[in-house]
Amino acid sequence: MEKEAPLEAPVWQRVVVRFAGDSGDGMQLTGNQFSLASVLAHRDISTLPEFPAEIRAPAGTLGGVSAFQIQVGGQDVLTPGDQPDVLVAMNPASLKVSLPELPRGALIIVNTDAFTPANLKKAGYTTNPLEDGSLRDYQVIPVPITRLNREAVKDVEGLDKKFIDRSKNFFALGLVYWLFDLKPDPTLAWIDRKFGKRNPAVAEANKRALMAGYNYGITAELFQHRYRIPSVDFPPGTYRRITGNEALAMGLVTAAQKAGKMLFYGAYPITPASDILHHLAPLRHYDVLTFQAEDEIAAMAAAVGAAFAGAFAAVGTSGPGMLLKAEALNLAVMAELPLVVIDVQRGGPSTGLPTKVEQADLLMALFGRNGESPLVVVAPSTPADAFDMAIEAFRLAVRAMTPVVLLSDGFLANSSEPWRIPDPEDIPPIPVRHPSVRNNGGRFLPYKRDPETLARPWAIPGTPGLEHRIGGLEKEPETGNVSYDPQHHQRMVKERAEKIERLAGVIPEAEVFGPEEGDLLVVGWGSTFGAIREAVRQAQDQGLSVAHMHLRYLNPMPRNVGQVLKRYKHVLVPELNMGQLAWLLQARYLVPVEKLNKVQGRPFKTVEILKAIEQMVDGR
Amino acid sequence: MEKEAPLEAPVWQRVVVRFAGDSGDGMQLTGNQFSLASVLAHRDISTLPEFPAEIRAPAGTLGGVSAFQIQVGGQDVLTPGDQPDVLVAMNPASLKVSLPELPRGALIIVNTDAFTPANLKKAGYTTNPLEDGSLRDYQVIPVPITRLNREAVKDVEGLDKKFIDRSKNFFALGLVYWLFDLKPDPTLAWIDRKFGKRNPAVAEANKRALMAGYNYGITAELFQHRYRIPSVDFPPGTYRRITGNEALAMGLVTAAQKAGKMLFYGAYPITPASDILHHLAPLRHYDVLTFQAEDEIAAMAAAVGAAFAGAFAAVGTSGPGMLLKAEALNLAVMAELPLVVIDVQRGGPSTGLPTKVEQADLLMALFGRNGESPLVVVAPSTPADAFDMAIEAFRLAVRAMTPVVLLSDGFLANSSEPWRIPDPEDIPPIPVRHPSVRNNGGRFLPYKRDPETLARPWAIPGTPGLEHRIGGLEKEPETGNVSYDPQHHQRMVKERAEKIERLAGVIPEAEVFGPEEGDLLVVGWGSTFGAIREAVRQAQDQGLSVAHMHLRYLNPMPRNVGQVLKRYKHVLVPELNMGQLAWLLQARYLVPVEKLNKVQGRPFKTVEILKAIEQMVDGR
Amino acid sequence: MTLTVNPKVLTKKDFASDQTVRWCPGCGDYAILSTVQKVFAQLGLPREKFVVVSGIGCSSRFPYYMNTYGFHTIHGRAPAVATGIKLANPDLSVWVVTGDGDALSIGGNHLIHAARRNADIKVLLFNNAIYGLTKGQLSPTSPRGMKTKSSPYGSVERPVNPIHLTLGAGATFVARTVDVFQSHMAETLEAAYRHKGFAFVEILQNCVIFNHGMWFPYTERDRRHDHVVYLEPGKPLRFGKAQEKGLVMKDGKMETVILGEDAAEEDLVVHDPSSPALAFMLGQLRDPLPVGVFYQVEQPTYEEWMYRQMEDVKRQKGKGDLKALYHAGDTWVVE
Amino acid sequence: MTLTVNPKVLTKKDFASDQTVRWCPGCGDYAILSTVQKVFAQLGLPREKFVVVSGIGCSSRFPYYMNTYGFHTIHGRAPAVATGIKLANPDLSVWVVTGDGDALSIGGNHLIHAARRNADIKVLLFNNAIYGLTKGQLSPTSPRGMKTKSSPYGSVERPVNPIHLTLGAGATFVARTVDVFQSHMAETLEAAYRHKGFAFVEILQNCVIFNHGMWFPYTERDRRHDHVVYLEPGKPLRFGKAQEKGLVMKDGKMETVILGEDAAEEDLVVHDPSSPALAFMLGQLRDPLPVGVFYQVEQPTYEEWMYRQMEDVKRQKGKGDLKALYHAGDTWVVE
Ligand SMILES: Cc1ncc(C[n+]2csc(CCOP(=O)(O)OP(=O)(O)O)c2C)c(N)n1
Ligand SMILES: Cc1ncc(C[n+]2csc(CCOP(=O)(O)OP(=O)(O)O)c2C)c(N)n1
Ligand code: SF4
Ligand code: SF4
Ligand SMILES: [Mg+2]
Ligand SMILES: [Mg+2]
Repeated sequence: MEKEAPLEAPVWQRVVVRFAGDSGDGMQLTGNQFSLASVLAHRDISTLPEFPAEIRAPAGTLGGVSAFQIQVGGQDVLTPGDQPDVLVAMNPASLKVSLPELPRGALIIVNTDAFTPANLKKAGYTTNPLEDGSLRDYQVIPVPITRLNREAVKDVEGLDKKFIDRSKNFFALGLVYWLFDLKPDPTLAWIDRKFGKRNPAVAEANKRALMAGYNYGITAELFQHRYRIPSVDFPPGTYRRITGNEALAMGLVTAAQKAGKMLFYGAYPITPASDILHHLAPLRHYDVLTFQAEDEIAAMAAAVGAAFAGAFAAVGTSGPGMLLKAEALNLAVMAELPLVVIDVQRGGPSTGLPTKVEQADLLMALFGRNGESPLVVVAPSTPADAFDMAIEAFRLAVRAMTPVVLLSDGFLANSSEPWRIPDPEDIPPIPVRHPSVRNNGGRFLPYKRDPETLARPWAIPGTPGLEHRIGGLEKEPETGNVSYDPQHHQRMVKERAEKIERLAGVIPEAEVFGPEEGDLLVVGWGSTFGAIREAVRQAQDQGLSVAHMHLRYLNPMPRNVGQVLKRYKHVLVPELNMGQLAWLLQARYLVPVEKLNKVQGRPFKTVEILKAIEQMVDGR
Repeated sequence: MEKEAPLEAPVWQRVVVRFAGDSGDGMQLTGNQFSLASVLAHRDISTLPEFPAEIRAPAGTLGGVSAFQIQVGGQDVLTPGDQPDVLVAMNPASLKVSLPELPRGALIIVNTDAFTPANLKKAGYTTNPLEDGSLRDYQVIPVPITRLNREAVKDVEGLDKKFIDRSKNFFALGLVYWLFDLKPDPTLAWIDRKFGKRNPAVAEANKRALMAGYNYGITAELFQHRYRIPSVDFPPGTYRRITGNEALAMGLVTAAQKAGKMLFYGAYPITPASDILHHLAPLRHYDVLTFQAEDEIAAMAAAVGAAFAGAFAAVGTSGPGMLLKAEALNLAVMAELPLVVIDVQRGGPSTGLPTKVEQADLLMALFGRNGESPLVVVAPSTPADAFDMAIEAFRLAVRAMTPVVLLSDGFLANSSEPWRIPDPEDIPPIPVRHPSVRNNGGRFLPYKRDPETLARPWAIPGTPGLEHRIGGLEKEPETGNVSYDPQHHQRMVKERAEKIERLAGVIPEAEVFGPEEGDLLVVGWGSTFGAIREAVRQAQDQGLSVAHMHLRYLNPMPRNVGQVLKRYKHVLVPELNMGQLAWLLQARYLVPVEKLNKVQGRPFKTVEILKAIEQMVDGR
Repeated sequence: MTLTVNPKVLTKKDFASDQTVRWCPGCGDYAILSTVQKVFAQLGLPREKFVVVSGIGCSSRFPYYMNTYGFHTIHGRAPAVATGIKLANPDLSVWVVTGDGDALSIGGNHLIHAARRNADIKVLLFNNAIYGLTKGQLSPTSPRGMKTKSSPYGSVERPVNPIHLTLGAGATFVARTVDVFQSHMAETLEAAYRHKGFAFVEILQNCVIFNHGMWFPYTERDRRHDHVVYLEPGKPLRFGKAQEKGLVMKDGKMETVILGEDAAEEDLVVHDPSSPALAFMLGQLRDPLPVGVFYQVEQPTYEEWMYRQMEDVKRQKGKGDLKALYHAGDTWVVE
Repeated sequence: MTLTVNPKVLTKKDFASDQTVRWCPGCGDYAILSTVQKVFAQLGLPREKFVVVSGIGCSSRFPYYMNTYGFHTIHGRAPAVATGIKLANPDLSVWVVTGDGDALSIGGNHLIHAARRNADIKVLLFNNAIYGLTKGQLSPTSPRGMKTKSSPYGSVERPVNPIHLTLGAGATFVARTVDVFQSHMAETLEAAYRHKGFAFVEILQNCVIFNHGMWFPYTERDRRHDHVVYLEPGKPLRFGKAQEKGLVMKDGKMETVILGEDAAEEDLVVHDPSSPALAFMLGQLRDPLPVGVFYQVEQPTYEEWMYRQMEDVKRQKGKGDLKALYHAGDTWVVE
């Protein structure tokens, strides 16, 4: 008989849960299942996986900890949460790594069986934290998970010994399902789909483990209350979870299809961008041609070639790869060919922190090429937004015949949120024109610009009569013939810049969240959206006069940015770098801005931004 | 008997001469000899060679014109001059190309023999400009140079026929020597040195041609006056002419010797930087090891290796090469190794205008690398200054254990000025310390910073007991061990930035030329120095309240820049780009600046800057 | 205006663009340009199907002079750009024109990877053993000891052997010809065109300005016969004015013999372009210098495999549908 | 504190750094690390003379585990960094550790140029035919058809042959060994060390996570003998459990024979590491797979030439003097 939690159990608008264990403990899978169960129960979520550094560290050590944090909520959830309310710690190392993040009073479910002297030592504990009183500020729920799980699966027929303990994450998951009043059914179904055929014994063990954990929750009376989270009123539609990298891959494919084009994706693997390639490579039947090049230079150069030949060409990489792509990207600027370059930013400089988030490639995207080399720079703000911005990137690229750099980052890439699946029919086509006749009487002029957009015609090889030559040298206007004439250079430099600037006429104005004018405007870009929006919302709830403007277009900037900036007494720019957007705004609009910078390989916490807001509005 | 020019002949403080002809006409040689004769006669000069585009165009065409412009003066000559007062045009094409540059009344010496129908056609003339009245605003001195020269050399014994016309540039030079009252002797001596042994007939022909031209000046009474230019009071010393590329090469060698080091110079040829390699390659006996790498990536990577191994390592390239070097340069930022990277800027973007000047790589030098990647950026302002800045670059590199980018350009590279040769003894040594004992008791800590400079120790392979490992991943402070710790990253990012900023404490304050405060401050950097200084001087002569601050240090900036900027009502920033320093100043100091931009592959003319000054000071 | 082009009536002239050719008078590049224009006219393909891609260098100005589609890209990257073009549109006939610096120095990696992938692109390497455009520095094919602007005391580098390098990289067609051997070049280019897959053709080229006479031992009319051997499949390796000399194999090495004196016709090595080891051995020879097709083997091309896979997947899974893509995995419905 | 080190007493342990080794349990890299440490200890060189340089990849973490000087550089560029180190200080023993992606994909150009220049650096390529560090994509040595994260329907690429590539590039020492062939690896590494000049050693390595078993046909104890042939200079090519098989040359190709049945010992090919053509032919063989030194030839090293030239010029011109440098050319005096 199920014992209900006490009636007075509070309703939580949001709860942050963190699953942490060794790399081998299946924490990513556990987190993903929990996310799925939550969204299927109509809760909003935002998730953040944390992998160990690239190479597998020895089991049980701090370096080997794998974690998955998720915020579940009954209203707009914008971040994976600052601090876990609930921690599931499968071993001492994961407890040690996670503890500094926990607020006092947090609930900690520990697998006591893993707190052996050997494991404690590997984690660098000299005494057992479960016994030495160091956890007295938390609600510790000790559960002998390994033992209970072994018990649960011991009778599964044909189960290979080595799989017995592998199901213990399902036990933990079951327990947490009970705690959050979530149905285990989707996970049971998933287990069947995943293992049912290939290995029925493993499927059975996992299912038993899950239910054993769930039932343990019912019977053991370990918790003072269950977490009741109201469900969200999502707009009607079909939903799925989506990560930034998935969204980019789908956005690119969509853009190509919306133009009736092949998608050419050139890539050289690099963390955290490789998954875009992994998502695209299976899509051969979508006319997706993925080209794994010998290096980033070749990936970029091949994309330039593919664009010249008429394909929708894109490349994806991270910081070090961007440097290698710069020269061929600059060629695309000069040749005025449309393509999309994705930079999934990670910690730098140099190899830096390959798996961690940072936003320090903004100025590089804008200025990291020799000569005056203007191009479009956009940055999605959430995983779902990445889908839209990938399409938008191609739309702008084709409109102005220009490369577009899309700045994602290591956080966006891997974090996920619910995505209301659009009807592909509702996505407007991307108009592409390839001329088939000469544009100047008897001659074809490859650099004769469209008077409105200043784009040159995209005439593609294979078209009879439009044979022409392009290249990286400066050109005579219209004919495109090589020219060293001073006036030609000046004019072409201006036109290349002007054509980008004119896009400001077709991109949306920047939206302001909050009062139209007031004490403080917080300006952000990229993946910090959630943390900033949340902080601004909380500040507004406190009655502070604070607004938020998030820039999805960095070049050109929306036409209203300058005016908006001037309507507030102060401007705060939080960034995961040393102040790059801040530089841009000061240089462009001569408006003094306050910077809030973090370079720790981690996203902002809401509270960090909130504090800065409070200081700026209250504090002076 | 020599006929003297009329006594009333005015004294010219400065005259601009331009020699122009076909690529095959030896105009560079002619210009160089004229420069030499001028400086030996104690005049100040500034020169600008203009080569045709890289590939030899057909003889006689506009594309094949080669020119050499020089300003000669009896006081500080800062630029090769806005407009030629005297043009020597060896063929129709060179006349056509040069004419737009000439002021009314300019003196044009033309080789009438070259104005054949065929040559006129190649130059695109439909009528002969010598006859159609189109030159009526100039003083045209028609000289049948080819014929006169043939006459002069016809009796030279053993002269191969094909060499007969090759001496006609010496005829023209002799004529101009007379016109400027310069002694032909240095050139006679040079001819002997150059051809005397190898080909005495050619030597003889050239000498006869030179003297025939000179004597023709005496006898033909072609000119209304000779140009009398007073000699300059140069400070005592021994002088030579020096180009920017020569100065950089000598500066690098000097720096290495001043540290008792080998100079390792890694390069991949590229215009306009290749000459640095050509100047260094013969210096094997100066312990100069030039490594022509397979590409710029390897040149840079090898330099990083050489620096690790303890050499003074430098590389030189131009824009496209900088992009390829960026990744290994970023490694040097992370590994904190000292080295010097020279970027001889040229027109961009992409391949752009390979032989032309531009200043559009400034923001790339600062921001063109992934992550927060601070390094030192300096820019010499004149050819001679390039010598000092090359040494300074190494001094700063070693002091802070950092890469330094030195921004030269295509104008600096090839233009020349007199250089007072320093006594090498007077150049202070560059102190280098390689530790030989462990810096932390029993352990060596490769990232333990010097408390004053924040530099890490430069311990080099081969030193017993200091074995250590470095790399491009983020590090734990002090130990340098790989670390993904958020706090370590934040701290290291800050320390890398701080160590560069601290150099502001040891570099000189920016000098201000002109009033300490006033209406207008003109701020420049790099090779525009001469044109700006000259324009400011002229404006000051008009009584305008204008000062000039020229930045040789772009990062960190001299500590007084912010204050200086605020002491003037207006700030004008002339640049050969679309406004990169302007952008920096606005971003850094929030001071509004007016931009004067030129992207034509050419240096500023003094008058262009002067006009802008007048408009800003008078005009409002 | 109609733009129909009848490939049958094309002539060399049709392939000349309106741009003035800007190489130095006497440069070997002229002869190559002329032959390429002639050969293209004879291939039976309309002009718009040709794309000529180059890097940077004197040689790389080539596309500007061809009245086809052309792309003068950046230094060393032409094979990668060409790969992108060919993958995006396998219908095009894609030619790369490159120099010894462009292809073998900065572009070495792209060359070897294009070779191993076997995309159907044709690479013409104009080898003048010098950097022409940048005015005379050492190139990877400059011989040791050569004095250049960047090696005033003589090169201290071992040069690269382009035939060996491309063989080592797995090229399926490797050949050599010479700027002044007009008809041989024409045959070789046509063979390259007919080869299905990556084709590499080294063309020895004279740079009159910075490396004049580099190949004279092989090109001067009076010496040529004694120092050049023409490779013809199935034929014994004979050379000399009267074909009086030949090559035999001795202790795993090639040796020159006089026919009738040192050896008989049967003793001569017979050229077999399908043997990589023979090709490698021939690649070592400098005197006589072999010209012609060293190696040729038929293999599926990269784009063939790629498109075949795309078709296979379409056949198996059906043409991709965006709706299905979006809905893959777990979804939930809110009503 | 005194820092004298006595090279005679060095042991494997002396070459182990204090860092925890972070490869996956079972990774082939462990065995290689252990052998390298052992071999280094035996070479008679003090620790401070070793520099281990790497690029990026699982394999490229190697320097962190070696208690020598070490530089974990950037992806693909280790041979170039190593060249700079060697040129700046020819006294050092410079080793490059690299992976199949690092050396053959992004770093291909540096590898072939280091090979041709013949700088005295030793390149150890850990070939696991996969990108380990980035979690399992196609590498240039992955066989056609191989399914990886980036080739879910099977690779459509022709793989590169590292032996052929380095031979084609002109390497003076080309060898292969296997992670689990401990003593063979030790011998091979020592031979590489003793070779004066560039030495390339391919080491087949098992990646337990992303490409487990790639080399099992050659490494499993029961199959090994039949599928691996050890190359020994001057020795006939024999293999098999009882050395009962051998290799003969037939129509320019290698063929396996059973000794006593198909052929006699005298018919077998005798290994001659000085023959490039033989090395090239052996490079083609996949079954049996040759291990050992394919090719070795002595040539002056790049740094030797370079320093010799520096000395020559010094001898001719005298040691450079700054004053003379500044005063070269035309000068004038102002008093
Ligand atoms: C990234 C980059 N580096 C260097 C250059 C300068 N550059 C142009 S062409 C060239 C070499 C030309 O030699 P080669 O390829 O042999 O062609 P050739 O001129 O001899 O035909 C170099 C070094 C460049 N354009 N881009
Ligand atoms: C410029 C750049 N591009 C891409 C990467 C990502 N990356 C790191 S290692 C690697 C390949 C590793 O494969 P391999 O060289 O075979 O080494 P392994 O991990 O298998 O030992 C890649 C693509 C990078 N670090 N830098
Ligand atoms: S420099 Fe040499 S290769 Fe270049 S165009 Fe002139 S002759 Fe030809
Ligand atoms: S991923 Fe493969 S290569 Fe890398 S450490 Fe693990 S087993 Fe070794
Ligand atoms: Mg060349
Ligand atoms: Mg690998």
